[in-house]
Amino acid sequence: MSKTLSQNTAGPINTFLIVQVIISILFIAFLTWRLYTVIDSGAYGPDTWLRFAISGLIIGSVYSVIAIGYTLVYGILFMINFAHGEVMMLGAFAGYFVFEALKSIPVEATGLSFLDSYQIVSVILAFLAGMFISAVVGYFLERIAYRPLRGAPRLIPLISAIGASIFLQNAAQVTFGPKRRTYINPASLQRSVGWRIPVAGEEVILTYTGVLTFVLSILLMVTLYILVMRTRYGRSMRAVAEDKQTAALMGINVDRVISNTFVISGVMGGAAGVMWGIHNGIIYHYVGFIPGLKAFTAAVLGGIGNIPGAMIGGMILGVVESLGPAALGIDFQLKDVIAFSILVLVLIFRPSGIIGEVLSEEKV
Amino acid sequence: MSILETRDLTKRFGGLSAVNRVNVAIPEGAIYSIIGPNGAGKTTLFNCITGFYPPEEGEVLFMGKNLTGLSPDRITQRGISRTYQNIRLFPAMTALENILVGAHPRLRSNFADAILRTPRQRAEEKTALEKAMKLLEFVGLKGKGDLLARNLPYGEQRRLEMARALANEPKIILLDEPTAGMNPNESRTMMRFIENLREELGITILLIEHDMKVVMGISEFIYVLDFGQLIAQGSPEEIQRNPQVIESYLGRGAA
Amino acid sequence: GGGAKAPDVCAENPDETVCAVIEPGKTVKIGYGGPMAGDYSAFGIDISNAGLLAVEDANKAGGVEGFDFELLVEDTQGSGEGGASVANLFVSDPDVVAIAGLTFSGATAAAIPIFNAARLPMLSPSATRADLTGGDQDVFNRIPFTDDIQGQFAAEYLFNVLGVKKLAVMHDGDAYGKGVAEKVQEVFTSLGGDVVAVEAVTPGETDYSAVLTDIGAAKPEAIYYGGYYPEAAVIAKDMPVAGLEGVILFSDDGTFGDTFIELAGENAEGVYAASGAPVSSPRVEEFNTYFESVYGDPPGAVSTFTWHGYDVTDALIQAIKSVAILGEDGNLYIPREALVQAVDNMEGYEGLTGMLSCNAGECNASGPSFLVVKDGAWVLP
Amino acid sequence: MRDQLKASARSGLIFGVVIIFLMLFGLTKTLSDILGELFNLQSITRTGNSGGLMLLFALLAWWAGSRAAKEDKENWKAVLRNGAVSGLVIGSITALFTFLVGSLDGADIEMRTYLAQLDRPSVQFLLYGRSIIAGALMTFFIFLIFNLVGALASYILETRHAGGYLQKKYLQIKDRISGTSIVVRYKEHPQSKWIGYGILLAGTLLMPQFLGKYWNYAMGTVGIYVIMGLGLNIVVGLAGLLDLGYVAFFAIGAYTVGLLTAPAPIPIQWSFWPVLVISILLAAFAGILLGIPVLRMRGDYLAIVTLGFGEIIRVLIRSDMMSPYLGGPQGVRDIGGPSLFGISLSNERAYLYLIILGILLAILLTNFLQKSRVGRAWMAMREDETVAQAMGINTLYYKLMAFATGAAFAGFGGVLFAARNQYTGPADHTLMVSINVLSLLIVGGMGSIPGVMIGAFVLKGLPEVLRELDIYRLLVFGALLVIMMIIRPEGIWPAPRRRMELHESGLEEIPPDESLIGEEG
Amino acid sequence: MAMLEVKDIHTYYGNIHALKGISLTVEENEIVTLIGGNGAGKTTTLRTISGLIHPRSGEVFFEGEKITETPAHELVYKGITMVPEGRGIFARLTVFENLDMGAYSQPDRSNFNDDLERVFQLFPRLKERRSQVAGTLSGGEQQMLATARALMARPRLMLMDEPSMGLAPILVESVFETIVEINKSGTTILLVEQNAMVALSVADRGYVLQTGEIVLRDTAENLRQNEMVQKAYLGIE
Ligand SMILES: Nc1ncnc2c1ncn2[C@@H]1O[C@H](COP(=O)(O)OP(=O)(O)OP(=O)(O)O)[C@@H](O)[C@H]1O
Ligand SMILES: Nc1ncnc2c1ncn2[C@@H]1O[C@H](COP(=O)(O)OP(=O)(O)OP(=O)(O)O)[C@@H](O)[C@H]1O
Ligand SMILES: [Mg+2]
Ligand SMILES: [Mg+2]
Repeated sequence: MSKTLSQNTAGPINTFLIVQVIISILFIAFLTWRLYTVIDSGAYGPDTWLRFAISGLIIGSVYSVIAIGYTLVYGILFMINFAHGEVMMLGAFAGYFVFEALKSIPVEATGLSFLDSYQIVSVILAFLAGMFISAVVGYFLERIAYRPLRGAPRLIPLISAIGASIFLQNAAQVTFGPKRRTYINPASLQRSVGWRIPVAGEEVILTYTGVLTFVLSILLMVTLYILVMRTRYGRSMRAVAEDKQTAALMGINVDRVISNTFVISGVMGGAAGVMWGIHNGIIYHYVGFIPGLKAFTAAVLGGIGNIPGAMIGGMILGVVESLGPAALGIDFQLKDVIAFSILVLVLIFRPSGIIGEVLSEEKV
Repeated sequence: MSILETRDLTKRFGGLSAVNRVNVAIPEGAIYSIIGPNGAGKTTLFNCITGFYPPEEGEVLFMGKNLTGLSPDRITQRGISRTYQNIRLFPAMTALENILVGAHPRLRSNFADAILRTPRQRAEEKTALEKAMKLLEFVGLKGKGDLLARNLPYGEQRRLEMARALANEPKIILLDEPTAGMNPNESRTMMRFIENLREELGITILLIEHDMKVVMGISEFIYVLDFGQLIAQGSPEEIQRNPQVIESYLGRGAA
Repeated sequence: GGGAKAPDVCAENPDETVCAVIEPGKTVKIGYGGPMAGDYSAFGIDISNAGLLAVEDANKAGGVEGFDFELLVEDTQGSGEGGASVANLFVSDPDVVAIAGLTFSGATAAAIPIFNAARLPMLSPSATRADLTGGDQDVFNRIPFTDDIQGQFAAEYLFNVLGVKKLAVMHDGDAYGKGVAEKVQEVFTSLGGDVVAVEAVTPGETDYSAVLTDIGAAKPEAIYYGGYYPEAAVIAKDMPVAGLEGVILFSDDGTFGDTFIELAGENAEGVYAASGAPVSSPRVEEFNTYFESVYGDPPGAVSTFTWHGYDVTDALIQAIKSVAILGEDGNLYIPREALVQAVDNMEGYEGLTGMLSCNAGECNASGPSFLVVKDGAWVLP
Repeated sequence: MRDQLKASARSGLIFGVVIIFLMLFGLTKTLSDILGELFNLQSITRTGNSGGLMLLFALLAWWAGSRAAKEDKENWKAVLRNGAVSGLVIGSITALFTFLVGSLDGADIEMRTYLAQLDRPSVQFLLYGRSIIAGALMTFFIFLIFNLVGALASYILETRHAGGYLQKKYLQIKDRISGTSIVVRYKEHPQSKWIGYGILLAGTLLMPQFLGKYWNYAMGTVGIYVIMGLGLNIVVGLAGLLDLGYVAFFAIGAYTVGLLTAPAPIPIQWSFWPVLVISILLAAFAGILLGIPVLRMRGDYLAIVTLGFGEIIRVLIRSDMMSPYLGGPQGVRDIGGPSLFGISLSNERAYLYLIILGILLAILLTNFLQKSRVGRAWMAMREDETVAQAMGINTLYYKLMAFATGAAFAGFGGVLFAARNQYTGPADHTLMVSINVLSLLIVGGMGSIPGVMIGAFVLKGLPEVLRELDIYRLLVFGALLVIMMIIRPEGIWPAPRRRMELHESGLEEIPPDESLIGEEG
Repeated sequence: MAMLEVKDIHTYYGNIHALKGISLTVEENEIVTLIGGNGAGKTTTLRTISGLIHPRSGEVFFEGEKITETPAHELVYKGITMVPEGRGIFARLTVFENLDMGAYSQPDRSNFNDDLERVFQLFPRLKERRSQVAGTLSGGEQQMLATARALMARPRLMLMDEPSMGLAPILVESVFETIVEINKSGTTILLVEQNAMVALSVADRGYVLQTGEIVLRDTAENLRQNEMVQKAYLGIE
């Protein structure tokens, strides 16, 4: 059982470790010092901090949902599904088309479009379409680009995934055109409209789209967690993750489980895509790439291969990205630097991520 | 004087004391065995000696010097080699390359030598290769040097693993179940081979085994571990008669 | 005019590097390089689409001496490497006589030395980095106003006309946006204004609420954003949430265009932008209609440089016509040096984007006009 | 028989869907134009070569038909039946699609708002410029008829043993060639491989003389990626450390040469050669520096952290904070090039020679390292880190060495790259560089030097070759990457050792191998 | 009709010809053992029967039904389970979860508790450790778990690959006692063993494999007396 997850936990002390620790301590000292100066300077009022937190949590929740897509596939095949960001992008487009179509259907009774007349139904339809399309894409992705490579060395499906990612991105570009599109939301989900919370004499807006995104992500993740941890189906997934041959000997159809994993991860990706569209409003063929990369980082941060890890990793990444630069008094341009530094720092101390299982090295 | 000695060696995993205040002492040139039920801590003891696990308490002495806390590579350089319960060769390297890796601590050429192909490096490579060939022959794998380790049959992999360990020119070699998965005939061949190691190369041997024919056949002295603790030690005859050992390990049928 | 001596030059130097020789049946090629795939492909595709129309128009009108024009469109991916690669591709083709590009300053910077060595005149629709013109080369020209000019005008407008005293400056970290933004910052400060925050965003993202929140804490009266419309739209969308309700968003000509309004929706109201787009005229209207009928989107919708794309190609075609000589052997001769000079000294060319005259590489020094979004359309304030 | 029909229908379905996607991508037009030009077919509509389109569809149908015929090769009735089923399925799907598109278009719905390729002319084109019904019917019958033709043709070829005959002929010819004296002598005398190398080398050295400016430049890019590929081969292929942030060292090389030879942003203008050495050393040093925090990470954790490093470097280069020192988004211009005895070497050809020299050096080094104690230590580490340490190998030291060596190669590549373009900027140092280098390793065949070269050509040269395809360039490239992995997972020219392994075991039958690059972990 | 019938199977790993025409039968309620040296093809035979790999030629019948190409996961539902070589426990799942996986193929969950009781009776040690993570069990315990898990699928034919490997002598005894017990309760067993002596003492019949071929077939008693077997596999000279 030499999974990549296994880490040499109890190793001998050596000079390099000491160097690492020193670097880390210096880094933490630097962080603390910056944080102190920023807070001390009083540049930000409580309303600002709250805004940072809100924005971080919302984007974090989307990262989490995407990250789960990575984690599921990784957990079962030990492969980075590089094209997952594109799966998400296609889901976002599907949702977009649903909204567009519904907007063009007039409803006699109300004099408004279907989209504005039946808003809840419309949103549900958009999510269903996004999840469905992404699930289909995920399914075929596995069938075409990954299944023939089952059992090949791990880098090979990785390259195949990169190829698939390039393909899907460009396919979307040529079919949908290169321009960016605005998600036309139903009336009550207008962006920048929401509850206004008075904080320290200022009004902080908590947008409906943001709340929808956040609540929906949590709901999706909890459902999925229950599915994986509590049901027979989830157990079969975990068994396949551990050992495919033995799983087959238990009567589990390994191929089907893997296909289903891609479908589920596609569903999550599609949902994330539609959320992204509804909350952020702008989509184009490249829209999946950066969130995909971030979400994968989040999955690793939390401990790849496990669902709560992806959730926590996503949230932390979102919050660090939104709060970090301000809290440390660093340019926002450098937020990725902060995010990755935190990742390195975490991995130095917890080599399997924040709540990744600390597996012992195979018994020597 | 004993070549290898542990003093109150203790290794814990969480609440479990896998090795608990174990004292063993192996004289130079001897063949000693460790037996004990599954999960008794035998392999863990090896791991502590070879530096894979830092022990919580106690120390390991090798030729009178303290090894505790050194990293595995340093310990190997001092002259301790080992094999693994489930063979761990470098599967995609050839048999010869496996042995040459084993000789790593005995070679001196460094990075600069490699880049510049200094005469010193070339000479050293040549002698190393000759020695590796000899070892290959010694373990009966002559002519199979260019095969990938993973393509060798099981028994030959075991022997290759030993050759790799021997390339380090060790003073003592620790063997973890060298006859596991072999039938009685094959085990006997392995026994002869181990005896040869000592006769021809003068290497001290410490051995973990579940096959009583092997253990009783070649060891001069046996330690018995159970639940991390030494419960008995003595000559094969003594051990075979020890009621505690029979109770927890041998079973009545074996007596 | 200047082409009178050309046959002699070409007769003396039958070398293709001095005179392009187009055999009958072949086309006179103009090169265009821009990002055709990937993140910024909208620019390359849109600009080259406009250029293709210019070529089509020219060919309908009989080409040059019966020879057809052709626009070669190549992908630079917007990077320096791509720019150099495409430049080498073009200079390897003896039938390429001029370059309607490139798009993006980085790619252009890498391509200029190559074109300079090969004596291929360039007329860029969109490479606006100030330092591209000048240096020891004379092939590079462009029709958009430079970043410096735009920055100067914008800062003055903000301070003098809009009466802004506390300004936050943002940009997208790319050469263009950053160049303009820095100029704005410099001029605004020198005018006596107060720049309360400077931040850059990562382009391509669709959520900037955090960085805007940070800016909001500095309580600016206006935000100047240097960059392109996709990010500007995100900024406009995220400003209310970040506590920047009622703050003016002021941007550059990379933002101007209907797509910005489409993307930002009602958040676009009250946003200012500089415009190099043409003032409406019958000719422009005609072009707009035709372009939309061919490509589905109106000009300015996919990128803001559609008209520029048409103009540079057409201006080059005119320049080529002015120097090309039909030889007695039926070949078309185009003296390269004369063409470089012709583009360099272009005077009074009537384009869609206005009257263009080149001076040391700058063909449009008139500066931008500023427009504001009212009721979903760009209008003069 | 039911099974056969089902299989034919399924194959038809797949073909149909793929063809619809081709139409959606607009690739049908590009391909038809290429075909039309190739066969000099008459164009019917203004927007594309309809003759080419028919030919394209006919060819696709032929292919589909011959695939359907494979279901039962013995019986001509079955062959026809299967071909017909497949043809019917493809025909009706595609005809339905064209019909639908045509009707929507006829109903004055602007489809381009959603599907960018379906503008009016392309719809007309898909209907061969005819009415909707006629166009759809034509599509249907082309597929039906040519499916049958394809099926019959493959039946005749196979059963009349024409195929077998051809194959026999091919083998004969192959035998005859390998039987000729030169080849035999070549095989008998292994030292004669040096002659082969000599010829190859001479060819390589002569090549720049015959290539034009553009291809000299393009080959130069390929060459730079060969150097980087060889470097990454040490890190990933030999030492087994999955590094996705390789571009960081490339950037360090490029920027060092930029900053130290260009007039701005730092007013130092040293000459090229000493700066080359400094850059390489600096890159190697950076390799060690970046190596330290990630030493104990394995596998994909290492991958994502190194990827992070690459991004950090790129973000820093772009950032306002560093721009006074690094030039920010504008990059560094007027980078100095090499000169020898007062002669400037700043032209594509001279650079290509310099790059070839670099490659030779890199190959030599790789070879030396691979066959030394160091190389063995790396391999052992890759195979089983724990045991490698138990063999007396100081794995931390060797990991750092691997990072440093790989980084030095990348730094070298970066220097050549920046000096040749006389410019470098943040856009040159994106994640795609790392991905390209890694992909070229895998595509070419990990651990094999010819493989690295072929891989570099495929990854950096193929997109140049694919320029014909306009906006489909990257689309096709992505698809090719996937296809290549599926049909040749071991790479195009794998190291003999890996070829041996992957051919010994049928892929689907061996248990999943969780190691990085093909050797059990 | 024999319960399991294997007819002249040839199995390959890529180009390696691992089984060169193996034929064997197992009758209901028998214990049949395969013995042979390292690499003889014992494991491969079991893997072929259990559907993990498929033979290139030859046929396998289970209760008269042809199962040559049936994938492993479907065979479990037909009543064949395998205790794989090296135990193949799910190291990160708990003992209980492992047993639960064993019952994956059982559509009727109502039997689950009964079955659990039954295997806990057989292996009281597992009951003590039901919530321990399986990867931390000792070798002997892991072997018990693997066997117990296979029993949870209510197999009619159980394939066991070297169940005594790496076990302490005292455990070897108990493993074989268990095997006999399982067999008595109505499960047919095909057993692969290195420990030929013990294997032949519990088995009814046996086959001897050498480099992918069957060289001997006989009753266990006769094989024990066979000179060649004694020499090669029993260590008797
Ligand atoms: N890395 C580890 N983490 C937690 N527990 C461990 C670890 N390694 C060993 N153990 C536990 O320590 C005990 C001793 O294990 P060890 O492998 O030393 O046994 P052993 O005597 O070699 O047994 P066997 O004969 O089965 O090989 C066992 O209970 C085992 O589960
Ligand atoms: N995954 C594999 N890939 C390639 N060859 C294999 C594989 N598994 C087994 N073999 C080969 O097939 C042959 C039969 O192996 P098998 O494992 O069936 O032997 P065995 O009798 O079970 O031996 P052992 O007693 O060692 O378990 C051997 O030559 C072995 O090398
Ligand atoms: Mg052990
Ligand atoms: Mg076996």
